[in-house]
Amino acid sequence: MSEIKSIGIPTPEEIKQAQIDFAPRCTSAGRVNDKETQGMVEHILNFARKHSLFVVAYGTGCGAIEIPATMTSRYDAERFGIRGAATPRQADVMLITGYLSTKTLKRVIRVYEQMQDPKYVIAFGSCAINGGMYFDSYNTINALDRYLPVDVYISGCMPRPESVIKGFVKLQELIKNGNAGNGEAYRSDLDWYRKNQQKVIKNWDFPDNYNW
Amino acid sequence: MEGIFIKILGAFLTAILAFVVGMLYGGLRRKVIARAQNRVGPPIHQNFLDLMKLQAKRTNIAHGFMGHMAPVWIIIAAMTVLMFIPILHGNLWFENLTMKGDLIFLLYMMVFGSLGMALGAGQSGNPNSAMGVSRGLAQLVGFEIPFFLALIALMIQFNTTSIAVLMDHQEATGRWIIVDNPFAFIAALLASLGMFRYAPFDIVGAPAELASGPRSEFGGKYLGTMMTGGAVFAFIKLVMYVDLFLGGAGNNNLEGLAGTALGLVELLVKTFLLYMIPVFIGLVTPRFRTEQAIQFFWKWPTFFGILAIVWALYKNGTIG
Amino acid sequence: MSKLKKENKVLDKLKSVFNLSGEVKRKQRIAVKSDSKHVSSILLFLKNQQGFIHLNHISCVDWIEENEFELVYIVWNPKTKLTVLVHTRIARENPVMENIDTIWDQANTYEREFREMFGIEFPGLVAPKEFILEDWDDIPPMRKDFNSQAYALENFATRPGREDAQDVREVIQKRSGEELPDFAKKYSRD
Amino acid sequence: MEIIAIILLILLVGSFLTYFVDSFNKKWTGTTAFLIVLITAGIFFTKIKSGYQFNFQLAGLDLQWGLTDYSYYFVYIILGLSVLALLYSIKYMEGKARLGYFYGSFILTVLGMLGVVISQDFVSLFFFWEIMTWASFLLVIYNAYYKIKTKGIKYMIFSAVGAYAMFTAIVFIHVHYDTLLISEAIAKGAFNFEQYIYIPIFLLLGFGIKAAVMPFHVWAPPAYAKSPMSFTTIFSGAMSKMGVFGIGLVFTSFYLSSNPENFFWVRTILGWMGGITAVMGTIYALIQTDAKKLLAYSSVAQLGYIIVGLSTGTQLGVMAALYLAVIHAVFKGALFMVAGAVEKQAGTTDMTQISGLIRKMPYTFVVALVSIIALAGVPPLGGFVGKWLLYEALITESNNYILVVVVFFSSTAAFMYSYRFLFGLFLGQEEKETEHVKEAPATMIIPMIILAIIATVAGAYPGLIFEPAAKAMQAIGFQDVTWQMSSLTNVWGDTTDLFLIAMLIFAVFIISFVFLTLKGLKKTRYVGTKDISTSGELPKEWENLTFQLDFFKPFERAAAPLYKMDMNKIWKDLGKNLEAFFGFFRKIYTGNGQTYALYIVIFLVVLLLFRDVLFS
Repeated sequence: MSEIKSIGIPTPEEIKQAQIDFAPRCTSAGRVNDKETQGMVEHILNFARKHSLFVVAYGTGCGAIEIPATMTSRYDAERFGIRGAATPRQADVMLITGYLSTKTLKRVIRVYEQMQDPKYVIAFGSCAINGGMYFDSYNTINALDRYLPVDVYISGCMPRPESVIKGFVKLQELIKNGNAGNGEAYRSDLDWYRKNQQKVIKNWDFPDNYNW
Repeated sequence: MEGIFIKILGAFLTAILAFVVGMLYGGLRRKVIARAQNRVGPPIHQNFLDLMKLQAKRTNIAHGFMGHMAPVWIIIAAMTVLMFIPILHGNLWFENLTMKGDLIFLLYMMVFGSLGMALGAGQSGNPNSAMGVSRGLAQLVGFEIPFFLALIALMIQFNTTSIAVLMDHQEATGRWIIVDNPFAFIAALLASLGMFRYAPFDIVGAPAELASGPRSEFGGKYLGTMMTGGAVFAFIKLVMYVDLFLGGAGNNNLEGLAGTALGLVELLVKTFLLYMIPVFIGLVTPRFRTEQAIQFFWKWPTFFGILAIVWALYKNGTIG
Repeated sequence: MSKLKKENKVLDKLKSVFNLSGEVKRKQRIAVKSDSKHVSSILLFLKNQQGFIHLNHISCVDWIEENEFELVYIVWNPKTKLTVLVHTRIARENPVMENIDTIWDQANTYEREFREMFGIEFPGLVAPKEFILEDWDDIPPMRKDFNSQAYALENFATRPGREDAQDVREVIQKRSGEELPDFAKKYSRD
Repeated sequence: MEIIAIILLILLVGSFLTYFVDSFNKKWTGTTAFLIVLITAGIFFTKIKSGYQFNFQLAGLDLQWGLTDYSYYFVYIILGLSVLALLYSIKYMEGKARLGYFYGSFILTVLGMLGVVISQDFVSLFFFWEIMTWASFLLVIYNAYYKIKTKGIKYMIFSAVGAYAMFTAIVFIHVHYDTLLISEAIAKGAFNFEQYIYIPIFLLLGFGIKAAVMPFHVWAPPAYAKSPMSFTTIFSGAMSKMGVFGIGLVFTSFYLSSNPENFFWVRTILGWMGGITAVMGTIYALIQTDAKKLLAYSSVAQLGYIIVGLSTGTQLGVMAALYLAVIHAVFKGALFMVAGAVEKQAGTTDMTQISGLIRKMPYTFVVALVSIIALAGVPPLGGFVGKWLLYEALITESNNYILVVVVFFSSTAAFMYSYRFLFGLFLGQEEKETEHVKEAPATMIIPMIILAIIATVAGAYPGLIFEPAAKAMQAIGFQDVTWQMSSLTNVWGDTTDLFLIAMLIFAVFIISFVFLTLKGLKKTRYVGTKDISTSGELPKEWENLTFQLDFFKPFERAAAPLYKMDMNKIWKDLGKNLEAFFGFFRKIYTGNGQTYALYIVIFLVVLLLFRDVLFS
C-alpha cells in the first residue's frame, strides 16, 4: 500500500509556479500574419478563412451532443460557413467538446498534428479549461492548453449552441485580426508541448519527426 | 492566326464560365438544401470562399506521386470534356473543339478523372479511400449502362454520334429531343442521379461511414483543385444534358454580344432547372447501399433505356 | 415462510452441498457467503444443477479497513426468476482469484476490469493486459488507497484559479455541522 | 534454298542449339535464344516482303508457303513480341531450372506461329499448328513439370479437340473441293455456309478454341496464369491471335462477298459468343486476387472484343479487331511482363500478400499505369481507338444494339479490374514484407517500356497501325479501306481527332501539374502511407490497413446471377456424363459369347425388317 499523500489548498508558491507554467505560450509574436503586418492579399485570404471553417469535431465528453444541435436547422452554423469535415486533413477547426482523458489526449494530439496550417482549436466547457468536475480524476487532464494551443475557450458546463456559435464568432474575429491559428507557434514551441504531453502519455510511441 | 486567338480566348472564357457557374450552382445547392431544412444556409458564394481557403492553406500533405497527381487527372478530364462540348450553339467563342470529338469519346473521357483520382486515393494507403473507390467503380458500372443505352438511342434515331450534329438537328426541326425520344431522357436523367453522386447514391463519399471516401487523405490545395474540377464537371454534365435533350442554348437570331448574352441566360435557366432535379431528389432520399444502387440502375433506368432504343428504331422506320 | 419456499429450497440445497453461510434476502434473492476457493464450484453447481444459467454481474468492493476485497457474483435463473449473490472475500495483498470465464464467457470482461482497476490476478485469464487505462504505471486506481487528487495534481497541473477546489466531504461537514465518520477522517486532507 | 525455309531452319536449329547451350553454360542460354530470334526477325523483315510465295512438292502434295498482307500483319505481332519477350526472359528466367527446355520450346513455339501464318495450304497449316500447340504445351507445364496430369490437362484436351475439328475440316475440304490450298478453297467457296456447313463450323471450332471463345475458354485462364510470365506474353499476346487469324481467314469469303445478309446467323452467334466471352472474362477477372489470374481472365475478355469485331464483318469492325489484336498484344504483353517483374522481385503476385510497390518499382509502375489505361480504353492512349472503332462498328454499321451494350458493360466493368491490378500491386499500404523489393533489372524494364511507348504513340497516331491493318483487310477481301493518321471517322461522318485530344490533354496536364507542384512547393510534404487519418489512432506495425480481400464485394452481390454461370462446372458435368454414357456402352461387351451371338441375330433381324427402308 503506497503512502497516502496529504493534499490541501495550494500554497502561494505553488500558485506562482502554476502561473509560470500557464503563461500564454502562443503569443502574436509567433504568428505569421499579424494585423499590423498583414498585407492586402493576406487580408483577403483571412476573409476567406474566416468564412469557411471546416470543423473536425472530436466528440469527447458531453459537448458532442451540442454539435448536432449547432449544425442543424435550429441553430444552423452553416450560415457562418461552418461545415463538418470528415477527416483532419480537410479540417481547419478542431473542437474539443469536453473532458479529455489521457487516452483520448494522445489521439487528439495526433489529429491536431494531421491538420494543415492554419488550424484552430476551440475547447468547450469547464472540463477543457480547468478540469471542471473531473479536476481530481486520475485519467482526465485539467488544462488543455498545456498540451495543445487553444484559440478559443467556450465556458459553461456544457455551453449551449448559442455559446458555441458565439465562440465561433470570436474565432472569426481572431482570424480576421490575424490572431488565430497557432500551428507555427506550436511547432516553434514544440519542446515545451512535447514535455507536457510526454508527462501524461507515459508510453510515447509517436514517430520521431513531427508530422503535421 | 486570328482564328487561333479567338479559339484560345474562347477556351479561357469557357473555362471561366464553367468554373464560376459550377461553383455557384454548388453554393446554390447548399442554399436550397438549407432552405428546405428551414435553415438560413450559407451564402451562395460560399464555395468560392471554401476554395480560396483551401488554396490558401499554408501546409500540404501528399502521399507520393500518384497522390500528388490525383487532382491533375480531374482537371485534365474536366477541361478536355469541356472543350468538346458545345456550350452555346454555333457561337464563335463558345464553340471550342466541338466538331472534333463525339459521344463515345466524351463517355470515356468523363471517367478519366474518376479513375485518376481513384489512383491517387489508392496511394494514400487509407483503407477508407480504397473502400470508397471500390464502391465508386461498382456504382459507375451501374449508371453507365442506362446512360449508354440512352446515348445509343439518340445515335440511331438521328444517325449521328456527334453532339453538335444533334444540336443542329434540334435547331433545324425546332423540336427538342426530349419530345422526340422521351424515354432516352428518362433513362439518362436517372443515370445522372448516379453521376452527380448526390443522395441516394452518395455512398462513395459518405462522410459518416467512410470519412468522405476517396477524398479522405486530401486537404489544402489538393482538395481545392478537386473541388474546382468537381464544379466544372457538374456544369459539364448539365450542359451535356441540355445539349442532348433540351435543345441546347444560343439558338437565337440576335447578332453579336446580345445574342451571346441571351444564349448564356437561356443556358443558365435550362441548366439550373435541370440541376434542381438531382438536388431535390437528393434532399428527400436516404442512402442506397452499393449493390442496391447498382440493382436500381439495372432495373428501371435500363428498362427505359431499352424502351428508348425501341422507340428510336420505331421512329427511324427500322421496325414497326 | 411459505412464500419464500423456492428461495429456501435453493439455499438449503446449496448449504447441503457446500460449506457456506447464507440467507434469503427477500423474495427472489438469495445471498451466500463462501470461501474464495469454492466459488467456482458453487457457480458451476448453480449453473449446471440449479438452472442459474445467466451471469448478471460481478462486482468488486475494496474493504480497506478489513484489508480485503469482496467479490460478488450475481447469477440468475430465468425460469424460477431467482437471483443468487455469491459473496467472497480475498486478501488485499497479492490478490488472486479463480478465473471463471470458462463457465461464462462474459466473465472475461469483468475480470479484465478487476485486473486493471484493482490489481486482482486471475490465473489463466487470456486477454490483453490493457483494457480501459493506457500506459498505467501507478497502483490500480480503484483501490481506496490510491489518492486520485494527488495523482491529478502531480500529473495534470491545475490551472490557477482552482484554489477554491475543495474536498466535498469537508464542504458537507461544514454545511451540515455533522461530525465526519472515522473512516472518512482517515482520508481527510488534514 | 528459299529464304523462308532458311528462316524456319534457323529457328529449328536454334531451338536445339539453345537446348545444347544450356548443357554447357546456363548463363548464355537466354542470350542465345534472344539472338536467334532477333536474327530471324532481322532476316525476315529485311528479306521477305508481302506477296512472297514459295511452292514445292512433298510426298505428292502441292504445298505453298507465302505471305499476304494479312499474314504479314500477324508476323509483326509474332516476331516483335517474341523478340521483346525473349529479351525480357534473359533476366526473368535467370536462376531457374531447365532453361534449355524452356528456351528450346519457346523458339519452337515461335517457329510454329510463324509457320501458321506463312502456310498457304492446309497441310502445312495443320502441321505448324500442331508444332505450335505442342511446343506451347511443354511451356504451360514448365512450372508443373512433375504434375503434368493435373495442371496442363485442360489445355491439352481442348487443343486436341480443336486439332481434330480442324483436321476433319481439312479432310472434308480435300474430299469436296479437291484442293489443299487455302486461296483455292476460298475461291471455290469452301468456307461458305451454304454448301457444306460443317467445314467452316469445324474450322471455326478449331480456331475458336485457340482464341478462347466463350464455351471453350476454360483452358485459357489457368494456362495463362501457370506458364512463366515471359511466355504468357507470347501466349496471350501472339498465340491466341492465331485463332483470330484463322477466323479471319474463314470469314474471307464473306468479306469478299460484302453482303451483310451472308452468314447472318453464324456471325450473330459468333458475335454473341464473343460478347459473352468478354463479359464472363471481365467479371471473373475482377474477383481474382492473383494478379496473374486477373490478367489471364482479362485476356480472355479482350479476345472476346476481337471476335465481336471480326464477326461484324464491316469495315470498322474488322479494323477494330485487327487494331485490337495488335494493341492487345502490346498492352497485355507489357502487363504480363509487369506481373512477371513483380513476381521475380517480390516473390509473389498475390495481391493480398503484397502492396505499395510504387516507390520500390517506379518504372514498372509507370509501364503498368500506361498499359492499364490502354487496357481500360481511356483516351488518349491506344486502347481507346480500338474501343471507339468497335462501338462505332456495332452501332453505325452492323446495327447490333444489344451486343454493343454487352460489350460496353464488359469494358466498363474492366475499369474495376484495371484499378484492382494497379491498386493491388503498386498502391495501398507499404507493408514491411515488401521492404526488400527492388526495381527489376534493365533488360526486363526496356521491353516493357518499348511496349508502353507503342501503346502511347498509338493513341495519338493510330494510323501507324491502321496502315498495315488496312492492307491486311484488303488482302482478305475488303475494298477501299479508308483510314486517317490521327483521327477516326465513322460512316455518318462524325470524327474524333485523336491528335488534338492528345495535345489538349498534354497541355492541360503540363499546366495543372506545374501549378499544383509549384504552388506552396516548400510547404508541401510527402509522407509515408502509415501517416493517414485513422481517427487519431497511430497505426501499429502489426495492424493491417490494406484493403485487398473481397475488393468488389458490392458488385459481386449486385451481379450475383452472372456469377452463377460457371463454364468450368458445365464442362466437368459434361465430362462426368460422358463417362457415364460410355460406361453404359461398355456394358454391351459382356465377354459372354452367347450375348454376342444374340447381338448378331438381332442385327440380322433388324436388317430383314427394315430392308425396304435401308436398301431402296
